Amino acid sequence: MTIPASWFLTLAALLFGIGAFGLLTRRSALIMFMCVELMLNAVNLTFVTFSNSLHDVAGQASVFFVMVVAAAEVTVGLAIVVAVFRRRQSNTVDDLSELKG
Amino acid sequence: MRSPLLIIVLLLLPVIGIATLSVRPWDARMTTRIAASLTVVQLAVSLVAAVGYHSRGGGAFGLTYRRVLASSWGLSFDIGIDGISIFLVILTALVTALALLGASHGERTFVRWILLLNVATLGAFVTRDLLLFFLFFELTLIPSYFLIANYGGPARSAAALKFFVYTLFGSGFFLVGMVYLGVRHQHIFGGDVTFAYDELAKVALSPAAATWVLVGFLIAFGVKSPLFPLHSWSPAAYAEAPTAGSMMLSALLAKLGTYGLLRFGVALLPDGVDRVRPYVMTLAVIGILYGSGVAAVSKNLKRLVAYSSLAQVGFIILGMFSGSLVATNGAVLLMFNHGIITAALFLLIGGLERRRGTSDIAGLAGLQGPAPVLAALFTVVMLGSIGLPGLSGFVSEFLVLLGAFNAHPWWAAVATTGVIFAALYLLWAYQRVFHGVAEGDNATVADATIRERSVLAPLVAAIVVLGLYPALLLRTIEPSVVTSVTHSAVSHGGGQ
Amino acid sequence: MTITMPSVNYLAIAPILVLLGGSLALMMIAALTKSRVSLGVATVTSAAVCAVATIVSVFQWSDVSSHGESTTLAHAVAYDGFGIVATAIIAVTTLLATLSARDWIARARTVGVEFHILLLAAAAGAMMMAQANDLIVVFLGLEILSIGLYVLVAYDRHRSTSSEAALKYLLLGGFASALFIYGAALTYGGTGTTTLTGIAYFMAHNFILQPGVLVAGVGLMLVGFAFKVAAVPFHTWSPDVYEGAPSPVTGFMASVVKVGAFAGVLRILIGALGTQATAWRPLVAALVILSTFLGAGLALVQSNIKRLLAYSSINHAGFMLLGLWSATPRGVAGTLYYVMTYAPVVVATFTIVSLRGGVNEDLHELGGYRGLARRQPLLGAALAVLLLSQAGAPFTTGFYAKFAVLTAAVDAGGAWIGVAVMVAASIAGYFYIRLVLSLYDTHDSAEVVTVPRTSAFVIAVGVLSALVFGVWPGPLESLAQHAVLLLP
Amino acid sequence: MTATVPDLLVFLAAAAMVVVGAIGVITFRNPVHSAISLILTLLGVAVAFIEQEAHFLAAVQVIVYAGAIVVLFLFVIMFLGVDEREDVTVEPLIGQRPLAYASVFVTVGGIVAMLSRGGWVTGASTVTGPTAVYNGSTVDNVTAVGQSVFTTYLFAFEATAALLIIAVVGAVVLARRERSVEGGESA
Amino acid sequence: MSVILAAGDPLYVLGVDVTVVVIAAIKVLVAFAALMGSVTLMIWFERKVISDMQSRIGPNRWGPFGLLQTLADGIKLFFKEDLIPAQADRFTFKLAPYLALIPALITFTIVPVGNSVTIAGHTFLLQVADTPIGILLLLAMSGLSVYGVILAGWSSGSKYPLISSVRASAQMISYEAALGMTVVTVVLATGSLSTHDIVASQAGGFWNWNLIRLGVVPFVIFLIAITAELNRPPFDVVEAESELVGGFHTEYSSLRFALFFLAEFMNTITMSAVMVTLFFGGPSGPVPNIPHLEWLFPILWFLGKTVAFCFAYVWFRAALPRFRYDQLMDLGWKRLIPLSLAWMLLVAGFLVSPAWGFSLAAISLLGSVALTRAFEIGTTREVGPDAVLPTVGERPLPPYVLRRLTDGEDN
Repeated sequence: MTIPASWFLTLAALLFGIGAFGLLTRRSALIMFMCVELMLNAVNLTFVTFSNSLHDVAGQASVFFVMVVAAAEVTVGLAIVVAVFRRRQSNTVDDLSELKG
Repeated sequence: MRSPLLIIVLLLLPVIGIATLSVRPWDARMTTRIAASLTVVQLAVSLVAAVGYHSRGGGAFGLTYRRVLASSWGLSFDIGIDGISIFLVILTALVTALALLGASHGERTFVRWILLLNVATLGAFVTRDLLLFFLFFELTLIPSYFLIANYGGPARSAAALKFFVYTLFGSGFFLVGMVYLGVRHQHIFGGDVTFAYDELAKVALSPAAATWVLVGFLIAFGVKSPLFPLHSWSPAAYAEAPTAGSMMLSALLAKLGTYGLLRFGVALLPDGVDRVRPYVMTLAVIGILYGSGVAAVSKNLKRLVAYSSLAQVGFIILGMFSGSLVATNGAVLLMFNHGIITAALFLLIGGLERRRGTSDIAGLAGLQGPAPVLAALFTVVMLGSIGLPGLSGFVSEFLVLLGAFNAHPWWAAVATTGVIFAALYLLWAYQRVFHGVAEGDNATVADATIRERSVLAPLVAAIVVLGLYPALLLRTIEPSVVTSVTHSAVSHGGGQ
Repeated sequence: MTITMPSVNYLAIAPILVLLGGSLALMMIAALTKSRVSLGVATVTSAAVCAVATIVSVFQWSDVSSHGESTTLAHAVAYDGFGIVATAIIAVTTLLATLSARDWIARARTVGVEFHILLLAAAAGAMMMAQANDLIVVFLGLEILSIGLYVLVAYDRHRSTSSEAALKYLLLGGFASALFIYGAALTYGGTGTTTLTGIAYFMAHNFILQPGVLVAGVGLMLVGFAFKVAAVPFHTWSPDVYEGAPSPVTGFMASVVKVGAFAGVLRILIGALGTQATAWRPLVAALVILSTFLGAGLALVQSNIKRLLAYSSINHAGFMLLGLWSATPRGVAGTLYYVMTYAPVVVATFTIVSLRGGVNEDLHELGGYRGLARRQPLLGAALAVLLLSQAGAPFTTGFYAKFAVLTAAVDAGGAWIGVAVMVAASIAGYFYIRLVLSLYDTHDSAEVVTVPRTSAFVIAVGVLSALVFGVWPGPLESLAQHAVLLLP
Repeated sequence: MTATVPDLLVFLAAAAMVVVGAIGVITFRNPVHSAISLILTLLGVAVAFIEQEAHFLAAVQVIVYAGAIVVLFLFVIMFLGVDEREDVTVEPLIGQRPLAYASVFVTVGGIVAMLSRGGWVTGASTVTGPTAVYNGSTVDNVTAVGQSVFTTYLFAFEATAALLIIAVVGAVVLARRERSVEGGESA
Repeated sequence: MSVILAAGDPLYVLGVDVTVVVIAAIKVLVAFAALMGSVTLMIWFERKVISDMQSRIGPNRWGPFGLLQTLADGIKLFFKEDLIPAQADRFTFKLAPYLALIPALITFTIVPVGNSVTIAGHTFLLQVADTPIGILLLLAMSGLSVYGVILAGWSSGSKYPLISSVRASAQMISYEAALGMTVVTVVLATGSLSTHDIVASQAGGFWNWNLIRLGVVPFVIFLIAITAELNRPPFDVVEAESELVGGFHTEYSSLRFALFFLAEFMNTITMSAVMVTLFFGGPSGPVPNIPHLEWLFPILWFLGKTVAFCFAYVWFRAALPRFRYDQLMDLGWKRLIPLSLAWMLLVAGFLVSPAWGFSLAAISLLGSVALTRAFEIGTTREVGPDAVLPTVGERPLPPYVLRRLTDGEDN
């Protein structure tokens, strides 16, 4: 491989950080979900990079499971957003006024 | 009778009482009767056990029984009595019985709390397993908290809270120190971790570690006793608690602290004692002076007794930490004596409070006129507390001071002023309350009832008898004190 | 091209299969019967399923005792005493939660067999975590558990706080999962395998000069777990979610999540990465101190019992982490004992909270508990015992739990941390005892709470477990002691 | 293997897609724009996968993420009509944003530093099974991943079944429209 | 990196030099040009065939048989005013047509048009790229192709296009699963994802075609699903003129509209080609022994088959009424997905052994019975009378309270 693994790992860490930052600062539930997806993608990239540099297929198999989890999480998450939204016309977390935390 | 069964019976009696009272709501009279009769039986059994133990002689534990409950934690049901604990057992039974007879209004839950406190205290006195001791030690907290918080005076909540937080806070240190000891034992000797007293006595800690553990113990037991800077919960708690609660607290729970300090601190950690001795003795002396001083200016009889207790406990701890055998004997004796005297004092003050609705000194005057017998009883008890020769207080305080003086004259000299203070403030208080002209409600105060007289009689008798013939206890106490001190000396030497 | 399928020891995964099978069976019944599945049928089925799983774990125990530990399914599943005990705890707790939920469902009229389907499946997820021998399996178990819980939290559709709590839980849960799996990825990079025993083998046979990747991985996994068990400073979601979720679900959450998560984290950090303990212990120590103190401290100022219990649960998480911190077999046993005794108690507590809180979960003010014991002595006494057990009162299991982890910590050279947590415990003790005292307050404001029989059973189990094993701690102690973690 | 320059270009392209897309996700005010941005990132990651010989995953990445997940996002956004703009200039909580900056910076920096200190990859090669060799014979990536999933990760694979079922049941429970009567047999 | 393009193509085996790059570039260009050209033809073809079927003449003014009509229309669209609605989200509005077009172009790269040929000493496949993930690219691109529609509809800032978007996304997700599973049956039979291998495995006569080998069912499912993905009639609820006034492209005009149009017809051609590849042996067919022209016949076979499918699509449009939206969903979820799943199991089972095959068949049968019953029950529950209970606040009263209220007495 001509591209060093470190580049990809740094890219993944950066992606993870951007996702985490978005999750912490944005208030729209949907965008927060998307940030979770960004983070999971960073994880996938990390797994694949390690898999490639270790010449070991386990990392790629792991990515497969992460993807399944991401899909399941999104399914349930969006269903909850829909459930919340049906009761109240907003999707920003701050507007969830009944729970003060 | 030297069977450990006796001790188990001792522990079971109050449990039976609690169970019986829970069966159905008896009326107040019946409730008191059931509970009191059980504790009287308990007293009798404890006397039998004492005789059985004494007849065997020697200072080691008797009537022992051991059964492992949880091996990996080193928890075992390990009981036994020796010359130090047996009198505290008797004291527990006696004070509980008198509290129930003399100061109980027969409310069901109240009596159950008293009985629970009894079994917890008793359990702590008879166990030889530190973990089990801790369990009982902690268990006392719950009933005493509820006794204060639910049945006490107007400021009971704050007092109960202060009491609870202080004690709980302190006991954590004991637990950690104890666990450290047990773990060290395991590291040295292998096998399961153990908290058996005899086993832990073999552990030789480094002086620094021993000091830290002892400091932990001092915090826990110092709170309970109370030792000077950790005492601030006690006046409020003693003053706010109902009479029975005050009796149990000052006569029994305080002894739990000093007993723990003697048995697990002084005996197990001689290296630590050597290091902390000057500080602890200083604190004890400060406690004596401070307690006496504040007692002198107290406007309330209960607070006065509370502060005088602080001073008395100062003597006990001074004796234990002086490193002198004589003083230690005196300290053990003082534990018993103080228990009896302070219980009697609280009983009397409770009687006054019941009659007059207050225990403020300002509101009481000239009671000697309408209530001569009460005054007489008060006089005897008070004199015992002051340490009048011929009464029990004298012997023990004298032994403590004597022993301490030989070893550490300066501290003893200062502490002696505490005795003088005690005479001052108690006599002054007596003068204000009983002398003078009785006016208003004070003039119509009823004299001691038959019940009060019969309840106080054994206490007064004990004060007199032990003053005249202290050897009755001392010859049992001494071998055990010697055993535990030599015991520690051996381990001390063995560890080097 | 031949593929060798891994051998399967069905007994090893039997409880998981039983729970998933039960979940599936309920689904089938719901789909294929004309009338709606009655609450009774659903409750009895899922309770029976949990009971069967518990019984199966007894057989597993004797099997492992006689044949020793092993792994199955290509080293994905560990078959050891630790896993079996954790599995059994989960099964029993789920059984209690099912019964506890029965009355809530009946009262709240949120009928639907889906509740039980999700509950069983989530419990199966927790079991997977408990038995996992692979980072990916831990992750999947965690997700099955979490996703089931997200839905269960939102289950009360008549109350908007329920779904809002679920949303909050989901977002932070997703964050936690991402952190965990990122940590797992880095650990994979550091060791070249995702199998826990493989990692342990790698660690044992290689001296790693620069453990940077591993340290980062372990740290991230730990943070992910800290989120899941709501350890401070990753706890912010928990009071809101505890408050918003239906009370029986909160009970399930407070118990089963902790069992599963702690089983997983013990396996990973001690079983696989025990040799790296020096790297992760400082972090755990920080979590322990912060959780115990802030949990206890913030609980003091709560006026809502569910929030109070949430902070109390944070405090307990700190204690459980103490066993992890010690990084010794004794610590493992201590944490296991802790979750074992905490689980039934907390489920029973939330059962009472559920009964008291009313259908709309709007009666959770602490003031509403004043005088409860005066009016209903049995219920009040039960709650008092449950709270005292959580406070760590002597002669309740709560005390031994704290004692066990404390001993482990002191044994591992942590007398200082022991002192610290005991101070926190005394703060915690204060808010428990204050609540207990208010139960016995003469001020009589408590309304009469009707206690249906199933709830009464759950409460009784919780109380008796705390008291009986408080006086006679031997059996559970030896169980925890003999539940050995699989090591390569 | 091919020359370095194309690989470099591909990497740069992938990195640009990933980073620009990710920044877009967290800065766009409109959720739909964020979603489009997300697609860009996902495709970038897919390119990075291809660059690292993970062809199967690259395809799955596009199919699952871009093909299903983002479509689901868009569906919900449009279904609920929540595409109004969110005011990102208002701070959610006082100090939350600087805190987020700080914590994320520290975390990412820490991870990168750790990775570089740790020599990036320290694990042993081929513990589980090589990427392109299985049972001694050379197979392609798809086969290798497939075999790994059905052997090493068989249990995990079966567990995903439970995961997906629970997700579907959960989604149905939550999204099911409330009807005024829901069975009366509970009492 | 190169592997993704080169898996089965002998072109890259000997390394990459200038010639190879040139050949690859020429392949791309030829494919692009051919596709563009055929789209214009396809549009003409569709209009002409439909007019014939409806007994009309159809376009006939420009060029022979009106062949240049499409070109004329294109020029017209090119010069029309480019309108962007005021409510539109401008960026997305402009982006959407390209998102529609690009996947259509990329999908064609995996279609083998003919067998390999040798030019200038280089043997190469008549296929733009034979990737190892081959057929997965089809799924990926069909997944991406929906974005054009969704985003176009949403960004128009108008109601009908928005409904169209929602429909498109739901429809896409619904049919993707069935599509995927039929593709898996093909992959199971072949043992490879590469389209080249898929075609190669079908060589040697029409009885080897996947159509026959796998039973006709996968093909039918694939045809239905792909038609739905293409939004072609009878599944064109997304752009139904009579309901949604054209759906997502209502607000589009000029060149952007032309791009959508282009994409749709290009997709039709590509999917016809894919279907030929997957089920009809691709370019395989009898090759007469004519020197130097062997390479031509496979191409002709391929073209012939593809045109047949193109005709079929046109025929559908002319002959079949549009599905209702709920029918479309029902068909996708309740029929196609279970059926494709069952068939996939069956194929997998028979590939292992007949015993497995029959037992899986039995299981599938049982499953289908159960499913039928579940659907039945679900339907009856849906239509059951919605009794209205009195409520306290938001919560219905518990039944026992209700019973008391209605019975009027307290037992």
